[in-house]
Amino acid sequence: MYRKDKFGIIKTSKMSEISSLPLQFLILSFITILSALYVVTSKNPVHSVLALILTFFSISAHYILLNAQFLAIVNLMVYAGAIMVLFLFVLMLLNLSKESEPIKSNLWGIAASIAAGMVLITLTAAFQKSGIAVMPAPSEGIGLVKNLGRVLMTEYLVPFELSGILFISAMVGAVLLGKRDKNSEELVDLNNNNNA
Amino acid sequence: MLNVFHNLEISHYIYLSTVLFSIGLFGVLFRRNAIVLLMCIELMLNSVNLLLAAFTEYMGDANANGQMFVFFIMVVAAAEAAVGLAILVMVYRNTRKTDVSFLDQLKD
Amino acid sequence: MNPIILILGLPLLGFIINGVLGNKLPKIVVGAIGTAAVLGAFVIAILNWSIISQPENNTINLDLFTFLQIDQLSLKVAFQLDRLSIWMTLIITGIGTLIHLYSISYMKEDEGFYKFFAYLNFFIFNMLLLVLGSNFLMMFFGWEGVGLCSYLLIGFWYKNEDYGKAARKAFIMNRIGDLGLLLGMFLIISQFGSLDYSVVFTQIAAGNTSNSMLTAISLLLFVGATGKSAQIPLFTWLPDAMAGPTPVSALIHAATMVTAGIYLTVRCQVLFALSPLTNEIILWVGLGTAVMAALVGLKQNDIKKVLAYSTVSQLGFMFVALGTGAYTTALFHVTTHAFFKALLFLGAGSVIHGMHHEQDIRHMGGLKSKMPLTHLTFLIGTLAISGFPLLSGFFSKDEILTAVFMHNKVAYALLVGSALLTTIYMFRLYFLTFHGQYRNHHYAFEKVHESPINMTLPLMVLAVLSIVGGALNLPAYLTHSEGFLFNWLKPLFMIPQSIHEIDHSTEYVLIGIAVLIFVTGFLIARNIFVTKATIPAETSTGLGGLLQNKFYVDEFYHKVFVRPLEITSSILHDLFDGLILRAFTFGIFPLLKLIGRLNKKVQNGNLEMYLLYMVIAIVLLLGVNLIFA
Amino acid sequence: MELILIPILASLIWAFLPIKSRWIASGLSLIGLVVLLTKYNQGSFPDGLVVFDQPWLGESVRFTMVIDQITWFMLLLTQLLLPIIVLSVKDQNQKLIAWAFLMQAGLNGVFMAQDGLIFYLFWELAMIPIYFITLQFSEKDNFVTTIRFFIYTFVGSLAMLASLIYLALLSGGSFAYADLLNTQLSHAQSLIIGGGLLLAFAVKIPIFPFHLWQADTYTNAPAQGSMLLSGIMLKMGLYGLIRWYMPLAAESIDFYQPIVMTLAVIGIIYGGIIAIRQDDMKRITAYSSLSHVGLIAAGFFTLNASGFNGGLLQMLVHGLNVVGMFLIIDIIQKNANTRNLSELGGIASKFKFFTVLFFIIVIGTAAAPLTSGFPGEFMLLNSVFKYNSIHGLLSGLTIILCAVYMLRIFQKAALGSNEIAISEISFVDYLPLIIVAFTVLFIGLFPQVILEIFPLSVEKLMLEISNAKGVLS
Repeated sequence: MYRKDKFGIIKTSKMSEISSLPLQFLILSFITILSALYVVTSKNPVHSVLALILTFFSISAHYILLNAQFLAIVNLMVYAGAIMVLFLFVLMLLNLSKESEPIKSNLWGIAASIAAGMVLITLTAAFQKSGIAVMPAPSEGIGLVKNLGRVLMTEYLVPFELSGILFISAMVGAVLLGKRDKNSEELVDLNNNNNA
Repeated sequence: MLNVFHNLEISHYIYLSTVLFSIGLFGVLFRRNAIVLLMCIELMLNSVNLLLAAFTEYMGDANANGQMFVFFIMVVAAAEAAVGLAILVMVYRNTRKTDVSFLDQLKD
Repeated sequence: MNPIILILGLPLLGFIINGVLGNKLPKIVVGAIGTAAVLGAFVIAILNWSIISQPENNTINLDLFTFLQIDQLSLKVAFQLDRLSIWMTLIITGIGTLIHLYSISYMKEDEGFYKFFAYLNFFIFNMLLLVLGSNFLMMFFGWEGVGLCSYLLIGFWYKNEDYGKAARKAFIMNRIGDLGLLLGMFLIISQFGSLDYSVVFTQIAAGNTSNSMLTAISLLLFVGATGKSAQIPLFTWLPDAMAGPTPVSALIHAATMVTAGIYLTVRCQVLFALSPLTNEIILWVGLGTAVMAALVGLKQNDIKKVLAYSTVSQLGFMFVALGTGAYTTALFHVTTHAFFKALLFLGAGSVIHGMHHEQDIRHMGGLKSKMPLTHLTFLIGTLAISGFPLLSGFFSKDEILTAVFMHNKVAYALLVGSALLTTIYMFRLYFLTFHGQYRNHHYAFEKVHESPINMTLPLMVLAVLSIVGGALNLPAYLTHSEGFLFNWLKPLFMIPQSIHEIDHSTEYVLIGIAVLIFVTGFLIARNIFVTKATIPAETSTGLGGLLQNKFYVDEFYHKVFVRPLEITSSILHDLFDGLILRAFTFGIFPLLKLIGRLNKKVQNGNLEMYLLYMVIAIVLLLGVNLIFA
Repeated sequence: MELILIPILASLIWAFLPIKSRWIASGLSLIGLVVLLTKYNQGSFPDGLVVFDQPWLGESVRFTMVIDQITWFMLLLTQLLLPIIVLSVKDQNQKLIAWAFLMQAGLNGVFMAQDGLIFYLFWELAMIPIYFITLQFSEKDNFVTTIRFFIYTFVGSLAMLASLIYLALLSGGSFAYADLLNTQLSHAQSLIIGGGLLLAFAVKIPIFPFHLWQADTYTNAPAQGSMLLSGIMLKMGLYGLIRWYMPLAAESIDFYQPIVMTLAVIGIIYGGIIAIRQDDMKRITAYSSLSHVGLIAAGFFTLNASGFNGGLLQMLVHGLNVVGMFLIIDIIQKNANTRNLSELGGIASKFKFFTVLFFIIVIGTAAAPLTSGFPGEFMLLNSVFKYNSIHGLLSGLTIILCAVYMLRIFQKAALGSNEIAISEISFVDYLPLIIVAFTVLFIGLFPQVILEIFPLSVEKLMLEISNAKGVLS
């Protein structure tokens, strides 16, 4: 529990830490966690999607706090924009906007909570043990598009191209999967019978 | 520019993203709707992204390696979402359900 | 050329020629080759007598090649012809020649004629290997080799499965003895680092060896001797070995092979002379064998079985002599016994031949007139073995009795009893066969015929030898000096034999007792089988039954050794190997199946469960890492 | 290297070209023998002749092949037996020959390998053909037996691999024989490593409680499979014992010696006792083999010259004799359609020459003097007796038990009044038998000729072992 800040002052209590935290961080974190919780607890998938978009917005805000301005924009565009719209789109398409999910038993809820809680505890304990406690040093210009573009086109050129290939293959896969199969009619019957 | 926040500790981001990650994990375990499941996975990925960005800042890395990783994770996540949703549509078309507990055909 | 090569080589050559070409050659040629090979060896041995008999204990040596070289231990194929081995060689080849000659007629109708002569020659070769070897290994070669030949010859009529069993029994019992000999050899190797007679015996004579070691070695060697020379407890094979053709019984199971044990002991005289405990054991084993076999011989009805038990009994006599330290006497008895027992067997063979393979003496009788030559020679043999004064057996047996008398009075009394029994059963055999009424209804008396000349000629030669054989080692009271054989072997023994200092009056008393035994036995037998003309019953009861069934030793062995071994074998295979060990080893398969079935429950295809497992695993891994790191 | 490439080539030829002549096959297998003989002079160097040496997996695993005198001798055994076995293959089983060639390659590799991983590689390579041979060419459905055999030996092999890897880690990552040899082990380490190696070899040899695969596999496998297994493959285990186990884990010998000796002696008697009551000739031979190789293993573990020389000699002799026995069983079974002793008999009256050969092989196995079985057994028993007289006495019982069951086989199969229907025995069937019978007599008379092959290497090996043992004590 005893950790030093950059001035070598030993801080002994969590309360003092929290009290010294910047308000922006606290608010953003609060929004992030709350909306994330809503994502997983909301019965309505559409609400979940909207909550998730909110979460992404707050995470983008975090990025700005972290001097990762370009990342924040990209996050908004790709995640909150493209992916989440895709999700919504699918939800609409399949007409799942309503409360259609069967409720799981309490046992499952308890098991899931315990499991997730255990992960939380273990990870926290692991980070505690690693003893990383130094303040982030402020730096300028790293997260700007100029710098990132240079790195992406020099050091990460090959992975960059590879990710292009990945996109193409994902696209082809998605198209293939989405295409209606000739035999699928029979399959539907079969599965309906099974589930009936 | 925003060095008013310089007394922010890396550990705060660690805790934040751990909590986010656990929430996502809980969702994955708890929810049965496959689409929500995918969303929870996105949530987990984002918690990791956040941490990576935080560490980039923390390390003061001029090459921004952490942020690079965030980009690539986004690439993968986008691809995954596309393919995963395609599969889901396909599954839904066949079974009229998006409930993962019915997808136990792996058994045999 | 070294005479040993010829002595060994001729029978081997005969074996190879007869074995390879025998079925293409006419029978008379095969017989001639076989006989000539052994005769040649005999002649060569005779010719070398003078070299050997030089006063300075001359030997002829032959080193052929190294058989095995292990570290410093070098085992050579090497031979020596010394006083002892030339003596044995002469007996083997001499009697061997006669028996070969005899066999030409005896086996002439057999389809395996050439095979028979090949085996016989091979036997002679092995027997010569045994006596001519200059180290224990060579002796062991011959030792096992004669056992093998004995196996082949006992089972000569291979279509009869009982004969096959008898052959196997003989070989296996011999092998038990061989194991003893082999272990003895190992002890010798570890103790003396060599198997050469000269090295080993010199070291023993030097007296550096511990007493217990000498006793252990000599006892193990004696185990070998009991196997080959049919002593208690390994004697039961010899009567069964009579399944072979009669010349085989005469040559192998009476005159030569069974005396290998005596040869071994005499050869290792220095070793045995220094182990008093072993000598005592030898004495009592020999005595027990002599008495027991004589008792059993009283009640046997197969002409060859009687002779077989007689052989066992006489071998017992020889071992008694060895036990008392009278090595010359034992060898003397070996010699005379070879003469008269070969004679008796060949005579019996002649009877069997004349009666067309009838062996039961209850179905004989009155053959005296039909087979005069056989009768006469058989009588001489009977007299010789019974100890009729001045015949060969008289001298040799009397020497044994004297030696035992000096050694142990109880043993003497028992041995005298055994000698009495010998006279009785031999004359019983003689009377039942040649006197009284002819009793066979299946084979007309008129058809009984005397055997041809080449069968009776060996009989006559052997008869003469049986009469005069005693001259080889005349006792001191006749010649006032040590016997010829005694002096002949004297240079050979590194530790001088004890000479029985016995006063003349005692000696004459002993001779008197011997004569008295003979007369008593003769009279008893005559009274029962001539005067009363008793014919042995099919089955006897009480003591008679016990004797007729050979003390149930075979049955005892069967119950105690054979049967349990067979049962153990089945148990080991079916139960232990098949079930228990298998259960232990392959019992893991059902366990794996069970684990698999449990695993199947876990692997139920439910994605959420899989996720849960994964999370639990991650937590566990991280947790363990945290706790232990 | 030719010794590996030629068999593989021959195997490929046989597998894919439609040739069907046993003569050509034996001719092909004789090439190996010729190549081997040309290497004799070089092979007699005690340090061994490096025939091939190339890096394989980086520098830590080198593809090293060395022929020293012991190796040469083992190779001789392999090349000598293979033509005999190939010659006896039935016409309808010609594809078996391809597997046999492949196995030859594997065996040659095993004997020559001077690198732990290469050794393991060839060890397993030799296993594959025998698996297919037993599975495909037997008369009955043989799946369970074969799988059992395979799992059994495979467990052993894995233990060996684990041991070798562990040893290589301790030696600094190198698998080379010399490096493994020079690695100094603590007592516990040597016990683990030695135990793993020993397990693999004990299963393959097999030593007493690990023999369960043997009888069933021999009985159900085709005759040639049994020959390959008992004639050559068992020798892999024995060879491994002296070449790999003893020098590499010498520190553990003191611990394992009494255990292995006792187990081996138990196996000797156990196999002998079981063999006297069986009716299936193959089963008898299987248990007799257990008994005989147990003696060889015991001889090796006595660690004296008599045991080593005798054991090596006996490996060759046992290989020849057991192949001879299986040849005889094969011929009888081919003609009489049974190998059950209670249904056989009377061969002697019709086939005298066959009976003579039969008898020679029987007494050769029963170790009668002047046959090949005797000198080896004499030396082995001598060494065991030297080690401990009780062990010596008990293992000496083998000469009695062996006489019992071998004569029983001979008696019941060849003698007796039964008249079984046997058609003609052809010259092709006789030829391998004649070769075997000849070796029985030849080695029986001149065992020293064989012993002259490997004295220097044996000396060196024993020196290595005693040096390695001396490190600890």
